[in-house]
Amino acid sequence: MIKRFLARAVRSNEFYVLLVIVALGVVIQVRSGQFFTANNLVDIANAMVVPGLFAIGAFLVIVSGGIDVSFPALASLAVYATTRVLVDTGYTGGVWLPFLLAMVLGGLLGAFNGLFIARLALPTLIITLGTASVFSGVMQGVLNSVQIPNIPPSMEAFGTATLFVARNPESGLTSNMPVSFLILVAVLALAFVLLRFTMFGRGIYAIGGDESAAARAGFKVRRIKFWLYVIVGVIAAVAGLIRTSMMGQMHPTNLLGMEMMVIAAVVLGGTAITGGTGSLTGVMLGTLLITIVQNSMILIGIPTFWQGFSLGLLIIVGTGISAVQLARSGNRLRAAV
Amino acid sequence: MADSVIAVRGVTKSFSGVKALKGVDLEIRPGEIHCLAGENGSGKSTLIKVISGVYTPDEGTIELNGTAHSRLAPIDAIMGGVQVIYQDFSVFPNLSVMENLALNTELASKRKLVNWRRFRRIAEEAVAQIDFKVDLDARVGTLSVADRQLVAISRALMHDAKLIIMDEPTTALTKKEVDALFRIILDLKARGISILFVSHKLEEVFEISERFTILRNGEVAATCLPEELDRRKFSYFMTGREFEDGRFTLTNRSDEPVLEATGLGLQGGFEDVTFALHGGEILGITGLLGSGRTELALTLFGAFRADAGELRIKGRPVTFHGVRDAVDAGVGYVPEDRLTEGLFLERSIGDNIVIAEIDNVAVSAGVYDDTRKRAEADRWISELRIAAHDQDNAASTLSGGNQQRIVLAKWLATRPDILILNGPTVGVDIGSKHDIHQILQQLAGEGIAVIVISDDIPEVIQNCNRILLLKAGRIVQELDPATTSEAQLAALMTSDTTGGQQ
Amino acid sequence: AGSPAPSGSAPADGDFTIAVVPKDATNPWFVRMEEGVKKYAADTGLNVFQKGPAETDATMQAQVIQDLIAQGVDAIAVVPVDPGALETVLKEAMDAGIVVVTHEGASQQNTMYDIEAFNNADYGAFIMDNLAEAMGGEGLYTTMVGHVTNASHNEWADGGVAHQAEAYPNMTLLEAEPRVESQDDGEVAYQTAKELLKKYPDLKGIMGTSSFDAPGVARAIEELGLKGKVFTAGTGMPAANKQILVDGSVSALTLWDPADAGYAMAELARKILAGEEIGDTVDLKVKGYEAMKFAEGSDKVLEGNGWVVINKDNVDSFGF
Amino acid sequence: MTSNILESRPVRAITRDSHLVRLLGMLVAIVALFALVKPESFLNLRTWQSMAIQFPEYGLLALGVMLTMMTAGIDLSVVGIANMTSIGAAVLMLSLAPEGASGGQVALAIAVSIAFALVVGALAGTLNGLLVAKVRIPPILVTLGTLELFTGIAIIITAGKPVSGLPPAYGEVFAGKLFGVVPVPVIVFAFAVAVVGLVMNKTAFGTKILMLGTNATAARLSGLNTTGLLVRTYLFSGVLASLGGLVMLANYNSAKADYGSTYTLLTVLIVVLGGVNPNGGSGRLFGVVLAVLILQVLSSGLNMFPNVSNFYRPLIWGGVLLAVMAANYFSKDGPLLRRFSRKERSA
Ligand SMILES: Nc1ncnc2c1ncn2[C@@H]1O[C@H](COP(=O)(O)OP(=O)(O)OP(=O)(O)O)[C@@H](O)[C@H]1O
Ligand SMILES: Nc1ncnc2c1ncn2[C@@H]1O[C@H](COP(=O)(O)OP(=O)(O)OP(=O)(O)O)[C@@H](O)[C@H]1O
Ligand SMILES: [Mg+2]
Ligand SMILES: [Mg+2]
Repeated sequence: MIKRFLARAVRSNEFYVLLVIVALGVVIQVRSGQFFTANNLVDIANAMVVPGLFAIGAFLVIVSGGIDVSFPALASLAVYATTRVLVDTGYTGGVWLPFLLAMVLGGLLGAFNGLFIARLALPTLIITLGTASVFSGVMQGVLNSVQIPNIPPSMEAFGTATLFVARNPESGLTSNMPVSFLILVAVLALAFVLLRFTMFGRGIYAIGGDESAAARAGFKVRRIKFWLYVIVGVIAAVAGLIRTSMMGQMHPTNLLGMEMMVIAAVVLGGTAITGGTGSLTGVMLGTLLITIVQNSMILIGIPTFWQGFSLGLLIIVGTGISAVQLARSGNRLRAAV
Repeated sequence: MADSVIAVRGVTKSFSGVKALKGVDLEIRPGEIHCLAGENGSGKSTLIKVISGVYTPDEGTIELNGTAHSRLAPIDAIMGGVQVIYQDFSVFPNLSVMENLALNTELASKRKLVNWRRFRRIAEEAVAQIDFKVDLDARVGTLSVADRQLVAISRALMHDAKLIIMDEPTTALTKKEVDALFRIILDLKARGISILFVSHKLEEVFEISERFTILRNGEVAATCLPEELDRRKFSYFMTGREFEDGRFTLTNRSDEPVLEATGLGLQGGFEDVTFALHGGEILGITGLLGSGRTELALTLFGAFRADAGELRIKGRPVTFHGVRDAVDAGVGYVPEDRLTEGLFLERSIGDNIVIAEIDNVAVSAGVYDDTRKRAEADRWISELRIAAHDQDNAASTLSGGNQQRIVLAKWLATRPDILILNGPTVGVDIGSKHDIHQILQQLAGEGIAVIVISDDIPEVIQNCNRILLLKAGRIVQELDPATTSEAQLAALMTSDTTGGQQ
Repeated sequence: AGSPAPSGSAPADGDFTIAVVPKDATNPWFVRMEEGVKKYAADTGLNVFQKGPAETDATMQAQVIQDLIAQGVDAIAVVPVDPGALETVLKEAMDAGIVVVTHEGASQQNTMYDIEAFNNADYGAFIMDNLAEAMGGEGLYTTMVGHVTNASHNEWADGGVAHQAEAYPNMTLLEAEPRVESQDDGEVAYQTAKELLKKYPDLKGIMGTSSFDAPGVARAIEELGLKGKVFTAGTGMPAANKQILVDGSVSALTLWDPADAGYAMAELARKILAGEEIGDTVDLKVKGYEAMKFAEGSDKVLEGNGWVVINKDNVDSFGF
Repeated sequence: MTSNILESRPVRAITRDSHLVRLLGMLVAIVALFALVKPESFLNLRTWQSMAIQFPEYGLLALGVMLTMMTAGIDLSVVGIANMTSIGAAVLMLSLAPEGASGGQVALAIAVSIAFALVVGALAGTLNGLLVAKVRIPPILVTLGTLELFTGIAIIITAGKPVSGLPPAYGEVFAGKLFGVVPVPVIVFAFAVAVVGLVMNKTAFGTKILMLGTNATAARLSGLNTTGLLVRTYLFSGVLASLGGLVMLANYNSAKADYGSTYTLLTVLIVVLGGVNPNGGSGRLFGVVLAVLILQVLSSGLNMFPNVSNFYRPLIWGGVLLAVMAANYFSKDGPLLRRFSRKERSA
């Protein structure tokens, strides 16, 4: 039983990512004595919230056989518009309205993606490249976006709300576990339930496995794709709103350019870029790994100038290890042919 | 009570000018096994898609359980008890067997949530119907082709099917598996379920069918009972021409062997394979799926590196470090699955033909001579009588038989000494099959050494001068086709049950 | 060579087209600058407009300038993303007879004049003064720039470090990490500051340069419970930073009003076009730029004294 | 005579491809539009020269991305390669020909540096190719990683500062104008297009990479050296990227780690607008060239309207991409439908 579990683990990508994470953690610990401290772990959790949410969205799309590069632009536009409207009207009410507004906008923009993608049988990379440009163009051109220094007080309060405070007894440093971490957990749980316990979720896997087979089986492929992009839009908007709230300011371009790193995290976690397979566990591990790397350069003691180089090296080595391991344990014919 | 499950009347369907179906009539009675035959491109798949509601006919009606429809939605067809098992089975390779089995049922009952226990129950019920033993948690992508098909059949049976349509269900199956499938079909018939099935394999068609509809160029060439048909008539209805299948006679055997394998082995594939092949021979290698036949072929072709034994070509020991080495040594390989392993569907017919020898149509420094390339492609198009209007068209625009000829042309263009064909006529209609056999015999006559790997028993008996029987990775017997009957060979192939699937 | 396009054939009548090219425009900095440019257009009735690239990218900025040259504007006033990258295109502009002035581009070769609201080293020194005051003139500190590729930020930081060496002997620069990057991103500034403070418990100050730095660092200080123990200073706009100034996370920020700089650039360009002499003490008609002086040893770089300090007492008095 | 040309194979190949026809129509339409609305600025030699200086930079990078995308891969690292190699060339040039060097010395230094840049570009591309073909990491991850890696190397070498003060001869030649009219960058671009066109249409290599992109298994089983092909494709892309870097080096008379950082996604956008299928196996050089021109004309055209902020640029580019793709899709006779009809998962 245990042997079987182990044999299975060794064949899974997640296992190698976990190994890399542990190894990296040990290196950081040795170099700085600061990795396995309560407050550092909380800091990493904190830094993971937004990329983690994006990664869940990106994962859903990749499982369905697509690639979405529009979510940062989508989130920026939805949250910018939300914040702009609320600030201009002097909104002082609860945080539910900003969330609601951003989610509705995110859903609408996602529907825009979804319409194109469900309607045109074109590679989603092409479509989302187009819509990403449109979204950021609308934000920067039509809405004339600028930094918004003061956000509604309820958003600000939400951004600083703390679940608990982790204190490092040695240094006395305190790190706050943000309430928004709960949202990551909740979205993760919802995504899990969606994928595992709804026909819609199984449809996402089915479409990623074989789209025409899915249609023949009776899945409403277009409808599923449409709503998938709506959901991803909503998740992205939530991520954007959290980022804005936590920063206490709206920086319209803050999220742009994150897409590739998020997709890298998802694939690093073992999701097949060709669709159909992958697990949320892997996604979280992949995101965790990238987050740790991005936020531990100073702890490891990598000089500023070497940080980009190190990040690149890690992506290559990290993905290389799992690629080589998978090829080794994988199908022989595939490896040969 | 209607006397037909489904009746198609005067159905016409065209695709941007091409008339795929021209006034087709077809009637299927309850509990009958009906065979739909026709050459590649004659409209069989189109007709099936019309019946299952995937395509809307341009003209004509479809009568389902007594109600006439001028257009049928897929869901109407399903509700009316029509189930299709597509050629690719339409399974989800990334999902478990259990899920593959249960999804359709759950979708049909419009469930929104997944209950894994119910999934398992449905799946267990599904496999029980045909007594199919399989690990319900295995991913379908890891199953053998035959098992995948059984998944598709079990799944189809879950829907109170009145009619099950199978588009070339036996293409990827070996004899033993076909027999198993036929037992299932007969069992279904006994339960009053009608079967409409498409096949290019004559002997099977005659073995099981109770009635025939033969399509030619989108028209019904004949609807008749098996008694009214023999092979000749059948081929004639399909192709509109008559031909004689000639047995292969060895005329040009070289004195020295061109290929010698001694104790060849591959971990997990085959072991201790020893044989010699002379120029001008057609060597048949037959065995069930999983007997190591494909691994052997790929090893001879350099795609796998043998772990044991020795390979000699024209007397010289060789070690292939890859396919290129084998090609350079004069070996050609027509793979099992032409769509995924042989063809570049979206590329032009010309490119598909010249790709393996493209470096040889180069004038200098990698710059190739377009005129020569085109001439070379045209040469093979006419030599193999490939029905292509223009070599610039994509390979996907051709029917199965012509596509297979392109793969063949690709290797003939390299002027090989040894040609290995893995399932040379899988899914190819009898007209094309005949032509391909002619070509193979002619090649052998020209002195090329040919290996035909096939479990199509008449094919190996008719076209080979020697047959090696492969079981569980070992050559168990060498047979002389002249003295072996089809029935004997079939019995030998399936005799040892341990030689079955892996 | 070319001639300055159709409209430029007889520009002496004073009907000039002047284009101001900022680094980008989401940054409130350049939005504010555009206000100055618009005000200048309104004040003078000239065709003066701001046109920048969609992102802070030297190559995009060069392309905007390329296109402006092609359109034959009379003058181009640029805030270079990267002076080096613009040398070729600005030379081309000048060869085409277009008046070129720059702002924040002291190292630019191919410009007629460069306006500095102040001397970069002095400005850095001034940020350092703010930081040193907060730190009580002693302790370990480091510097943060938007990007290590950003020239001005690095000059300010260098100026600050040089000034510290001279004026604050009890302060020391963190040798292991003398310069960190915020990637012009408040979130990165925040995460980086947290990491720094974990790894170097003795760190007492972070000198910011980009307007994202100090607010991000302040967030980290606050969260780590180090308020009053660790300090930061830097550049920032009043409205955006009101809160951290008022609650004391940051004692003072420095800035110059970009609107004034935009106004001054346009005025300088007009003066050159009109053939007026540009010399020491030239008056660009806006506060802080009334008596520009050539920088030491330069006949191109004009320095004003346009920076201001914002703190919790005056933060409300700016109106932007 | 003319009918002969019209019926010649290449011309027929273009007119048969409705996507190309549509791109061509679009280019003509926007040129006509700008010429009508802003004749005085648009129909001006200077405008066209200005465009001819700008697009070769990203046009060269897009050519490499195109090649890799034809093999069902992608190259996100082109900007990193361009900057790394141009910095390498600049540093080398400065050390070989310090200020005051003789003319001959300068010429030699320039030649050696260019060769060096091309070699480094080739090596960088080879690294990408090996990681894709040998280690079998998905190309999108490989090149994202090496983008960081190469940019990182550029930062390490320069400490993030620009490398400038190159011998003026370099800029005079490579950012100059042939006969005072035709900018040299566009000549470099035309040269690269010619080479790529020749390789794609006239060599076995071109056919092979399209075949590889169509069906990698079939390619392997047809005796193609797929590893070698992939490595050579990424190598080719690396060389083109370094050529782009050399053009940037001339245009800005300096090199820096973060030049052109917005080009990464722009090149991908161009290549897919040009009709290359991200799943590999199809696409035409001519389409990509048209896409480069369309984007350049649009952006230069927009810069002629002071009131239209450049922030509309992405909006318009994205809109163009979506519009062209939708138009292709809905014209059912278009071959694009079939071109993209392969399942996405076959990527
Ligand atoms: N979607 C389509 N678009 C255009 N033409 C089509 C389409 N489907 C079928 N055809 C054409 O219709 C004709 C009949 O095709 P069909 O697939 O029904 O043949 P088939 O008898 O199933 O052949 P095979 O034995 O190869 O499976 C062919 O000439 C084919 O080219
Ligand atoms: N979308 C399509 N457009 C044009 N022709 C098509 C299309 N789909 C199928 N066809 C044509 O339909 C014919 C038969 O198609 P089908 O896929 O059923 O046959 P096949 O798989 O090639 O042969 P077989 O089924 O015998 O192995 C072929 O000529 C094929 O090119
Ligand atoms: Mg068919
Ligand atoms: Mg078929």
